[in-house]
Amino acid sequence: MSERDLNNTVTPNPKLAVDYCGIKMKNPIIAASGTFGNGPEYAGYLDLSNEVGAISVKGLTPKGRHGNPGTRIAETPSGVLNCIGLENPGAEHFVTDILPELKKYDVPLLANMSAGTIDEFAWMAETLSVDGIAGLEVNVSCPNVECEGMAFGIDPKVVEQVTKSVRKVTDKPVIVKLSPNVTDIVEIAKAVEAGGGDGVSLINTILGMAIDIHRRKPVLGNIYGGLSGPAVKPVALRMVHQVYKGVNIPIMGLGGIMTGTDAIEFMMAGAQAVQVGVATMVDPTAISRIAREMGDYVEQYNLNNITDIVGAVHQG
Amino acid sequence: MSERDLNNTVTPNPKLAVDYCGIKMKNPIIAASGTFGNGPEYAGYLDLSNEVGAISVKGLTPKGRHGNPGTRIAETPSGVLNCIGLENPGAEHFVTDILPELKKYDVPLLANMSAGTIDEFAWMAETLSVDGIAGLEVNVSCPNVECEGMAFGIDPKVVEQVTKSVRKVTDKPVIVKLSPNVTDIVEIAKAVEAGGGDGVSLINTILGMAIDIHRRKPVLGNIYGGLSGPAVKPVALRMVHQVYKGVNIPIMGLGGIMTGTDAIEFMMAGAQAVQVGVATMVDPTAISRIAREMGDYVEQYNLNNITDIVGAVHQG
Amino acid sequence: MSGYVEQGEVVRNEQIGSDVWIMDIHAPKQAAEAKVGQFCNVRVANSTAPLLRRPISYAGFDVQKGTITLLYRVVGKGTEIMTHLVPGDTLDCLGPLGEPFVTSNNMLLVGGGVGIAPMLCIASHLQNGEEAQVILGFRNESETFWADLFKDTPVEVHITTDDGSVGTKGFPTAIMPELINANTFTSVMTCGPTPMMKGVAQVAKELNVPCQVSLEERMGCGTGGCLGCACDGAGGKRYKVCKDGPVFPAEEVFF
Amino acid sequence: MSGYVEQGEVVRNEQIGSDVWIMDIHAPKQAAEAKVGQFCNVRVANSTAPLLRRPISYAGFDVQKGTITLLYRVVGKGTEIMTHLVPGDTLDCLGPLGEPFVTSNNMLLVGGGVGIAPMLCIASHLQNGEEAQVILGFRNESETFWADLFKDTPVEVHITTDDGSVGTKGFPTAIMPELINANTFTSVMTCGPTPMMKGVAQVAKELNVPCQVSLEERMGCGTGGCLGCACDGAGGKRYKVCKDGPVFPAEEVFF
Ligand SMILES: Cc1cc2nc3c(=O)[nH]c(=O)nc-3n(C[C@H](O)[C@H](O)[C@H](O)COP(=O)(O)OP(=O)(O)OC[C@H]3O[C@@H](n4cnc5c(N)ncnc54)[C@H](O)[C@@H]3O)c2cc1C
Ligand SMILES: Cc1cc2nc3c(=O)[nH]c(=O)nc-3n(C[C@H](O)[C@H](O)[C@H](O)COP(=O)(O)OP(=O)(O)OC[C@H]3O[C@@H](n4cnc5c(N)ncnc54)[C@H](O)[C@@H]3O)c2cc1C
Ligand SMILES: Cc1cc2nc3c(=O)[nH]c(=O)nc-3n(C[C@H](O)[C@H](O)[C@H](O)COP(=O)(O)O)c2cc1C
Ligand SMILES: Cc1cc2nc3c(=O)[nH]c(=O)nc-3n(C[C@H](O)[C@H](O)[C@H](O)COP(=O)(O)O)c2cc1C
Ligand code: FES
Ligand code: FES
Repeated sequence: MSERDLNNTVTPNPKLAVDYCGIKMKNPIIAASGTFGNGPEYAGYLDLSNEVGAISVKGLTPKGRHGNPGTRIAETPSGVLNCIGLENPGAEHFVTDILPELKKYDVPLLANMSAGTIDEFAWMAETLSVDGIAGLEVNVSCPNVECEGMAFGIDPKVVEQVTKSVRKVTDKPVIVKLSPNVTDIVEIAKAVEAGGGDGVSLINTILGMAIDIHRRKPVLGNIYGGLSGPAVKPVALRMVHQVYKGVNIPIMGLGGIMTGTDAIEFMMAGAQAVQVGVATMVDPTAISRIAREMGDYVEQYNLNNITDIVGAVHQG
Repeated sequence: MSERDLNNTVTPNPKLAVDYCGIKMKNPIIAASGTFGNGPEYAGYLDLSNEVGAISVKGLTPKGRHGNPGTRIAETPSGVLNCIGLENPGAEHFVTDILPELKKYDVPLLANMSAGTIDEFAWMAETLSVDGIAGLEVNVSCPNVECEGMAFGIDPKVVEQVTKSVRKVTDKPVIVKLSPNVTDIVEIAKAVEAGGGDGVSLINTILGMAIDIHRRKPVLGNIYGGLSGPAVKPVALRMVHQVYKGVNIPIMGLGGIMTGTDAIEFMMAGAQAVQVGVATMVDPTAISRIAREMGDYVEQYNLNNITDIVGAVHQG
Repeated sequence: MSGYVEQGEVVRNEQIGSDVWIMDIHAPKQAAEAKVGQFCNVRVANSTAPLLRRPISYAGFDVQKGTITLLYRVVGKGTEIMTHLVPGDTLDCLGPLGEPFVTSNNMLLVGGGVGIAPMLCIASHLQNGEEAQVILGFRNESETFWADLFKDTPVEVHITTDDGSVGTKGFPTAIMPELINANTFTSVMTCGPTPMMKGVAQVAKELNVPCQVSLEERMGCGTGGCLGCACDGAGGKRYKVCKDGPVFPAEEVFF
Repeated sequence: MSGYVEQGEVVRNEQIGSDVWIMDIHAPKQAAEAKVGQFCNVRVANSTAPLLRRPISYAGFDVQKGTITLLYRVVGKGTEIMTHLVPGDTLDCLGPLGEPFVTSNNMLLVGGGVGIAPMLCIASHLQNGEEAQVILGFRNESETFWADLFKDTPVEVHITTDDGSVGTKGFPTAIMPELINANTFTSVMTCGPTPMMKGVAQVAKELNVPCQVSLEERMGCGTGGCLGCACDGAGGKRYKVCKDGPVFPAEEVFF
């Protein structure tokens, strides 16, 4: 349907342009991993090359995965639980069969990657450090098979090791995506900094569950799932605010952003850029709408650039 | 307005009666601390003696407190942030001036208590172990003044010490109310068990924040606040489910319960009783409505008692 | 004193100013018991978002018809949702809540913005032997609908506007001394932006007329249970705006 | 292929059974492009609760009027909210989504419960040279409104009920062999509870008629972005019900 192909029809607002660790984005909004396919699924809804700051592709793992069986999505009050289980075709298949297709869009791609061991993380980073990938987003919310399946992301020492191992093998910007299921998020962000990470993105989903009282069973096939959407926004915002005070590497803020107002809250809390996940599930054009709403704010307050507001809430 | 005094007008449903650590409640619903005044505020809305399982009084501290200045309440998607700051008249004032008034209702009272040091916790427990108090609910989400203001509730060793110190000085059931702002809630619950606690209640609020993008300031006077309400229900439910597997002491489940269905979800996840907070803020009659809805479920499935479903989701 | 949770039926919902609406709701228990200065707490949607109730003062009540009247300004999501209600729709209203104004035989009412609503309520419900005059403060002539609301009441209306396009230019305090000197007011009642109320209370104090103010505060419950609305009172007292107020003697809360 | 986000205007919203409603919505882009078997994803409230869209199959569409028709059963909060919409209200509809049925010259349609909706859609939109018969499976005579929906279509209707109160007692599969033997169907299309569809596909396979099934799965986005609706396909393939389906050749998903 060529008349529906929106690409290269929209002029980006220059006041929304941001540079995140050298990744040049036309606006500060990244499509969050797992909620935007790999991008082309949304080419009929928005102009990928001009309306989307960057795309974090569906989480990749060393081998392809079918993900979890049973129900994978449940709605909760102002939130969504998911237990997709990292369904993906594997990193190599991605590089050879999917990435070439994505290159036709003029939008930076983040390779969102998970693995089961530190060595696998390094292998993933090497495999994905190819032309067409603007940066690596390292998802440490996945289970560490060498450590009783505990998530990598809950232990600062492990996070530092993962970061270092990835850092060693790539020249791409390394952004570590933090798990919020921790007592002290700042400690984890500091570990990323210590490990040579270029940035942090937060938050990934919060572990939750839902129960079907008639079947007396968990709603999700996997029992627990990850909570995201507007319900988690206050928690995400607080963590961004804390991390901004604790580290010097730039932050991508996310968790429940549905509107330009929400995105601006994250930037004021300290995020250099934001990601949008569940909002796209509700409205496939969400990213372009949010960008427009951010543009309206820039106009209203006569800002030079949207990044003028980064960390604003920490001042005075 | 005597015609509005609802007390002793309702016959409780015997199939909802529960015994929690020896505390006999006419239904499994406890009014959560800080959301129900000390009870009498709601005597015109529901029959405190027959429609409310128990009341956890507004959090008490050794000395009276004015709480936090500035805005203390903010609405978030399906949630509420609060930073009341434990405003209360102090434990001694409570015992001498408030408790006598509360005794005219035939409803068990939990003394919800916080303190700044382990010794103060013990002092609080002694002070509040008086006639008319059915149990102590030990709130460990408050800052530990001996430990850089870190919340007591995030360190299992400290939680065990607090529990022990309270246990030593009281014969009342000791229920420790857990903070969800931790990596591993089970470890904390186990610390309560090890310290001789009779039960755990969870969850207290999740740390969050909200920002006013026009004022470029946090909405709350205290910057951060505690998130509760339906938004947090999936997280609370998951934690109850985890703790049920990890300890043998009974659980009070709470966090976002608005309906009988929600309450039943918590009991199926493993809670012996539930607490209701924000729902009362939205509807002052919420507890009686939720109890009725639980009664309907008992009828529908022809249960002997609501406690038949405790932990049901763990079976098979 | 407790309120009632009533599933009120919307009888009228009309826009009267650029962002101000008036709503009549059939809520007979509240209509029968409400007093001037009290408020009701409305649940704008049967949803968890918006979650909390919105406090709105009674702008009037009619025991015969069993209706209450609300005057509301659209400022956010909750009040926006209220504008979509049409006659026949249900609106969950909790009230009457809070402490009312203690009326007296000759009152000077001073309202600013939507703070005019409770002043209208007093003006519409004068008891035998009570009389009143009202000063309305608003931005400019586009807001004269506020004054029109008083047409059916027996009170004399004085207007001040920020730009002088109607009435006297300035704030209500500008004309208070003159009015107070020319009359024998036994009390001043005020509701509006805090700086305005502080000014009004100050002038009243200087001229020795007892003043009552109606405070606005973020509320959690509106029923005294959450301490979300606490404020400091004179002499180290602690008040709950929803329960001990919203109406307070000025000297109890401005000190 | 992408859908359109349309702020549709509700034209009709009527209850036709104890818990089943029919809604016409002015959504001209979808009306123009929709194909039988596709669905639209409706956002029932401009709120974050309910948050996700609800997938509903097209039960019909009218290019001239620019309307789409939905037939929906009230099962939870989202569908309950839909019942409150009145003509003139706006409903955010995203569609057309998914892969349609591939029609053929002589079709046996088999629908159970609300799975009848897409069968009605096929029956109402037969192309030149296409004919069809339909088997409707429902509980009892209280549900004959399902059959009434087919009155304006040219298809012959066969009924089975669980209790035999109307039509043949039993499931649709009970009368399939007889009908297939007496006709020359070139395809079977089915939508309804999974056990029913599996039975239908089995009978069709035994009698050598190609069968297409319309799957139902919990969806996150409906647009292929979240993998919430994934299912296994024959030969280790992975499908997304929202994008590769909801309509599949039976042998691709039941194996
Ligand atoms: C005792 C009392 C009486 C009031 N009477 C009236 C009246 O008669 N007419 C009228 O138009 N307004 C009145 N208000 C203000 C009214 O409550 C707010 O305008 C309204 O709650 C805004 O809701 P929203 O969802 O549209 O705004 P949002 O900004 O989206 O609301 C977000 C949250 O903040 C709260 N909030 C926002 N503004 C205020 C405010 N000014 N005061 C208290 N809470 C606020 C809301 O209740 C909600 O919890 C009164 C407030 C109080 C405390
Ligand atoms: C492709 C497709 C076409 C459909 N066509 C129709 C139709 O034409 N008519 C009709 O009445 N129903 C149809 N359904 C089912 C319909 O989507 C659900 O009944 C509806 O989503 C229930 O929403 P609720 O809020 O009322 O229920 P709730 O149970 O409160 O919903 C909670 C969550 O579960 C999801 N959900 C609940 N039941 C189902 C279900 N059966 N299938 C998928 N998701 C579900 C909801 O979308 C929501 O996310 C279709 C489903 C799919 C996948
Ligand atoms: C369906 C779904 C799939 C997701 N898959 C991934 C993934 O593969 N990798 C990842 O790092 N995060 C994944 N996430 C988390 C999101 O990228 C994001 O961190 C989270 O949803 C919070 O943002 P939001 O509230 O805007 O959705 C997924 C989330 C959802 C809802
Ligand atoms: C306004 C407010 C005040 C609270 N005060 C206390 C308190 O004093 N002590 C305490 O242990 N918890 C306090 N809490 C937490 C609640 O008791 C409860 O743990 C939390 O709100 C989650 O339950 P809910 O979602 O049902 O409200 C307070 C919560 C709110 C909203
Ligand atoms: S708003 Fe809850 S005590 Fe006043
Ligand atoms: S529902 Fe999201 S991919 Fe199908």
